[in-house]
Amino acid sequence: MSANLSALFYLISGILFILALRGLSSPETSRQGNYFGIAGMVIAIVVTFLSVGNFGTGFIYVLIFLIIGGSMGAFIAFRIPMTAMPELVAGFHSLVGLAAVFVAISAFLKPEAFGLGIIGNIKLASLIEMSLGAAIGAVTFSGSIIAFLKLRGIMSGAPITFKGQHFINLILGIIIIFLIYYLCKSQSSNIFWSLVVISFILGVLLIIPIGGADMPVVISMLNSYSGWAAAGIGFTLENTALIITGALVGSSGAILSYIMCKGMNRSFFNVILGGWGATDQASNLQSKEKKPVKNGNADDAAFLMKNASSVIIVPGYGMAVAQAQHALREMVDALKKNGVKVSYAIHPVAGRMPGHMNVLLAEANVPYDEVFELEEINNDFANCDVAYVIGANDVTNPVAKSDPQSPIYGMPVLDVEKSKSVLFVKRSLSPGYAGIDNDLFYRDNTLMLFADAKKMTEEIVKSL
Amino acid sequence: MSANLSALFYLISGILFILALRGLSSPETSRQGNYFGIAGMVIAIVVTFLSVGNFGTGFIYVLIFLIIGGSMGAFIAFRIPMTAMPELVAGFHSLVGLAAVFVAISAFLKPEAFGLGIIGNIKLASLIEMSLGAAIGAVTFSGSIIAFLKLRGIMSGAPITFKGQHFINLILGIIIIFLIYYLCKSQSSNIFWSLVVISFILGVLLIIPIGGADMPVVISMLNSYSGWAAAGIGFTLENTALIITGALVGSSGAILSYIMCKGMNRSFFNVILGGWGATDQASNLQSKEKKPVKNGNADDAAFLMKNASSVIIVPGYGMAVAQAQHALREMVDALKKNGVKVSYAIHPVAGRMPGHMNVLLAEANVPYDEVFELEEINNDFANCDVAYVIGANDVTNPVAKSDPQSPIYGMPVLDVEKSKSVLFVKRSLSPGYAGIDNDLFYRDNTLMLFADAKKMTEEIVKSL
Amino acid sequence: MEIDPFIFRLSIFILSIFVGYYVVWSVTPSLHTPLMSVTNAISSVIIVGAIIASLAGASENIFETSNIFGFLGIILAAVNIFGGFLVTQRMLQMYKKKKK
Amino acid sequence: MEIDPFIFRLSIFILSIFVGYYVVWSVTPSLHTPLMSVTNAISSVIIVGAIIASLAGASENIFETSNIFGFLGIILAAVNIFGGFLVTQRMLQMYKKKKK
Ligand SMILES: NC(=O)c1ccc[n+]([C@@H]2O[C@H](COP(=O)([O-])OP(=O)(O)OC[C@H]3O[C@@H](n4cnc5c(N)ncnc54)[C@H](OP(=O)(O)O)[C@@H]3O)[C@@H](O)[C@H]2O)c1
Ligand SMILES: NC(=O)c1ccc[n+]([C@@H]2O[C@H](COP(=O)([O-])OP(=O)(O)OC[C@H]3O[C@@H](n4cnc5c(N)ncnc54)[C@H](OP(=O)(O)O)[C@@H]3O)[C@@H](O)[C@H]2O)c1
Repeated sequence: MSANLSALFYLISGILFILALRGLSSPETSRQGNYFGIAGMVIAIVVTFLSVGNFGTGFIYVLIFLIIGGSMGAFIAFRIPMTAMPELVAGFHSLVGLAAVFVAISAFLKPEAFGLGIIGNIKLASLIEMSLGAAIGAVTFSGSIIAFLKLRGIMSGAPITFKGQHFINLILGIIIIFLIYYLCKSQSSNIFWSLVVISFILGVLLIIPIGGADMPVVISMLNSYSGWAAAGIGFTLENTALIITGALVGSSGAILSYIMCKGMNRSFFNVILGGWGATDQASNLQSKEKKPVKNGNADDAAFLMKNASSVIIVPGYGMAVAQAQHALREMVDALKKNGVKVSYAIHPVAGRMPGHMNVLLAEANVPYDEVFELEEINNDFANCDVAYVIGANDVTNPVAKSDPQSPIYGMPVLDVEKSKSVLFVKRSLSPGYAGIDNDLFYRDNTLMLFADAKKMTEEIVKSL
Repeated sequence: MSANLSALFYLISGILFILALRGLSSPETSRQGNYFGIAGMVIAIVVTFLSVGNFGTGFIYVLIFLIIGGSMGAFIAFRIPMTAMPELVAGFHSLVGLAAVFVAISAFLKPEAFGLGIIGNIKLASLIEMSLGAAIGAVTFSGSIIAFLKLRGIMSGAPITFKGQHFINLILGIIIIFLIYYLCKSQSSNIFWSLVVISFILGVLLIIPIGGADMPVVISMLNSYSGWAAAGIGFTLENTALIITGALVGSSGAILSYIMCKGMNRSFFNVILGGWGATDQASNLQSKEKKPVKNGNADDAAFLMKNASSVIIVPGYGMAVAQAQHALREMVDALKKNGVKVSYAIHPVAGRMPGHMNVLLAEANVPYDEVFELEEINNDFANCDVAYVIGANDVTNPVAKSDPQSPIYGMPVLDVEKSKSVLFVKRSLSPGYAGIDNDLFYRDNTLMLFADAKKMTEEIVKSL
Repeated sequence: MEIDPFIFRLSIFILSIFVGYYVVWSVTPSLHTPLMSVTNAISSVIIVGAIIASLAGASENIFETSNIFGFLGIILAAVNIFGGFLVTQRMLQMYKKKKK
Repeated sequence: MEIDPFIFRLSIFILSIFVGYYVVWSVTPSLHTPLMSVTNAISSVIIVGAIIASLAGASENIFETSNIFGFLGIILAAVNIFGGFLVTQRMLQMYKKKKK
């Protein structure tokens, strides 16, 4: 296949990837978008085969490994529960990162196959690109592994901090830059390997101080890194599809981290420098624990909601933990039969990853046009009879509006307190992710339903 | 200057143009955006000088002509009244189109200067690109000239139609394609010149059947054409800045025409095939002319508005014709002093070009945060005491919501009739651009103020 | 392994169309008139071609036909550039926020 | 007059960043999770490099170190490609409109 023709096809494949992301602008077009993505990938792979044009034994092996990897991927994709999406994404990122490292290593070991010169005399630009690709890829790999372990609960989610941590990271970063510099001068393979190893270590050190719950931001950031790594490799391989994709993925990750930080009203650096939320929550808790709360049961809740004319459901992380989405859907169906108007209100950072709640509700067959974003629905709480808050906490905390001292001050929150009554389904009075007490628990129009979200919802269904 | 360096600078200039358009996403960033655009242009021009590197007599002449053209442009820019913007844009487009033709001609006459081969043996791709550029440029030029003459009133705005018109245009289009084909085969300069001439004729014929009031859509369409012509020349000159700009301008024009057609609920082809609005308006007028209307004067209007708690102003084409924006602003100031809440409602196609009303209001120092778009304000009419409709007509016509037979059915309109009372400032009962009668004139809560928009508004100010 | 630069230019062109699509849709409707005038101004970057045309050839015969077309192109494009940017600037200057 | 292809690639890269910026901002928040999984899948187009690496050299010695890294890369990327697209598809299949 001529170089021109394959360049043209790689361009087409890059454009198909753009269309894949574009499809996600609405659920209707999203499936079509995904097919565009798949088409782009098929084109890229086939064109690569044709342009290498080596259909010997190697080709058979490639196919075999492709099928092995593919079946593993397909198996995981079909088996994974929706609640495990954060881990899954982290795990997949680590693979992309490692793949980038492997490609960079091969390119370094056999530059002539990639048209980059010969061993010991690789083109300068290619060398810079491939070492950047390898370093970023390695950081992505080891960082994502840590994120995966923390999210999966294999490693404790607590931040691991020690003195001089940030200083060490800085030193490692500087070393990496120096190594790249010397690599360009000497083309020595020892330096290349050291670069890879140190980048692996840096990835680990960068992520361990960050708490488990901050992982989504980290994942997105690593996603962004993996994009830039891919673009770096794309420059090395002179491949348009990779360059376009790298830029797309790089921006996507960066924007998602930004959206999350904004939704939590924290700066990106605050997240990355880690160790957050472990400081002043104790004092907060002590002072308020004593206040009385109104305690209810499933029958009370069923009675209240049956007689309401409109109910807004506010799901949060607890719903995901309890896997309560199916029970919730049943409850809503029962309410609707009683003529109650029900809608769902989703905070941008409800749950533990962007869009987390939406996927879970979609899984439980909730039509997406009953699910509203914060800005769309926040004014409706004032006219609503019952807000059913299931496993959410921080995203309803009015302290974000009232107390400039609070760490979440300025974060947009759902105004559940404006509805006639608020039901809180959670297991205890303990705080949520941000570690701050929620004033709403002690208000007059709040009824606490202490139980696992799924059990409680199922009981309510029974009483309805 | 090396080819690489200048390519890099052309890229930067292209990116600055992107940032220039990006700045227009809000009035705050728009001025900065314009500076980016200017910077991009300066870079492109300077880099071109440096890379040609010929600082002899020619250079002096270039500077002189640049200054001559520049001062003419500056003079026009400072003198032109804001109400003449549609003509101005049309006039400027014609110049871009002609410039594209001239560049294509020079490239054809002296291909070696552009690195495209030698006379009689120009590279095939370049030949196709330059002939496309020349043809589109020529159509843009002559079409824009007609649009300019119609808008300026030098030529009648009435559609000029004759039998077989579209057929002739089709034939001309086919001839152009053939000429390009033969040009590529023969490289003959006669064919090239015929191509240019026939394209000029086609431009004229394409635009004459389109009514004067449809010109804004046409201008945008020609803007889009001039973009594609620029991109074509950009391919010929192998110039990134031109390619990027061409694509930007091409999309911009296409999107603006789309927005206008959508706002008028007409298809693009309906506009382009021309001769619209001259058909069934007569019958409409006859049947209703007899109904009674309530007739008011400036004192009535002043009384109504002074005692209102909220007033919404709906400006339209008549305000532009009467240059009433300054008087309007004074009236609003007076009302505000009386404690009346006033806002402005702008329909997407109010006036005769996109954003027409906004510019005029801005000229009269109306702060842009008091000016709202249709979707933002349409619900507020129900809670508003007085809607002051000044020189607008079609954009308020409720027939668009009720009568599927009406040519404007489905077009979004401002719900002025929902406010407690409606004041219509216009000179007569005659219809607006769409040529259909407006039911609102005859309603009980409507008061007609028959007068020139500026005079009436000034009188109201006096009575306040 | 050499790729024809045309392919690259095509990529740049197509990506620019995407950028143009998004960037224009994000323009606020109240600035649509300045958008028309500024696109006008930037499309005059075609002056680049006119400059090349007018400087082509030796210094003695700078008034060959092709150069003359170049000079004419420069005048036309310059009218547009200055006119377009200045009128845009004039308009944008008028958009003001409410004084608080 | 030859321009280094790097400049073109740089242009493509920068324009793609603009496209990425706009295209991602236009993704509806309720699809942010599928966005994460699909970007994951498409970033595995790095498999292109792995394929080149594994097919490099003559057919006899396809198990040189560099080829082995290529094969490993293929497995990793393939897991991602199939896993990423399929899990996205699974999620998107769940987004349904209200039946009327
Ligand atoms: N979405 C994102 O992208 C993202 C990313 C990073 C961080 N975050 C952060 O995550 C937080 C999300 O807020 P949120 O309101 O969804 O969650 P939250 O504030 O973390 O609160 C979750 C609540 O669910 C309850 N819960 C846990 N397991 C439960 C079970 N099985 N049954 C019933 N209740 C259970 C917990 O209380 P009990 O222990 O008393 O039951 C807890 O208070 C925000 O602070 C946000 O900043 C989100
Ligand atoms: N904005 C765009 O981009 C664009 C583009 C193409 C077409 N259009 C079309 O233009 C129309 C715009 O609607 P519109 O409501 O703004 O205008 P319109 O429907 O055309 O009505 C304008 C009204 O202003 C009155 N008028 C004219 N001169 C006046 C003066 N000196 N003093 C007072 N009144 C005066 C006229 O009535 P009298 O003669 O009785 O005074 C006329 O009824 C729409 O139909 C739209 O589709 C707009």
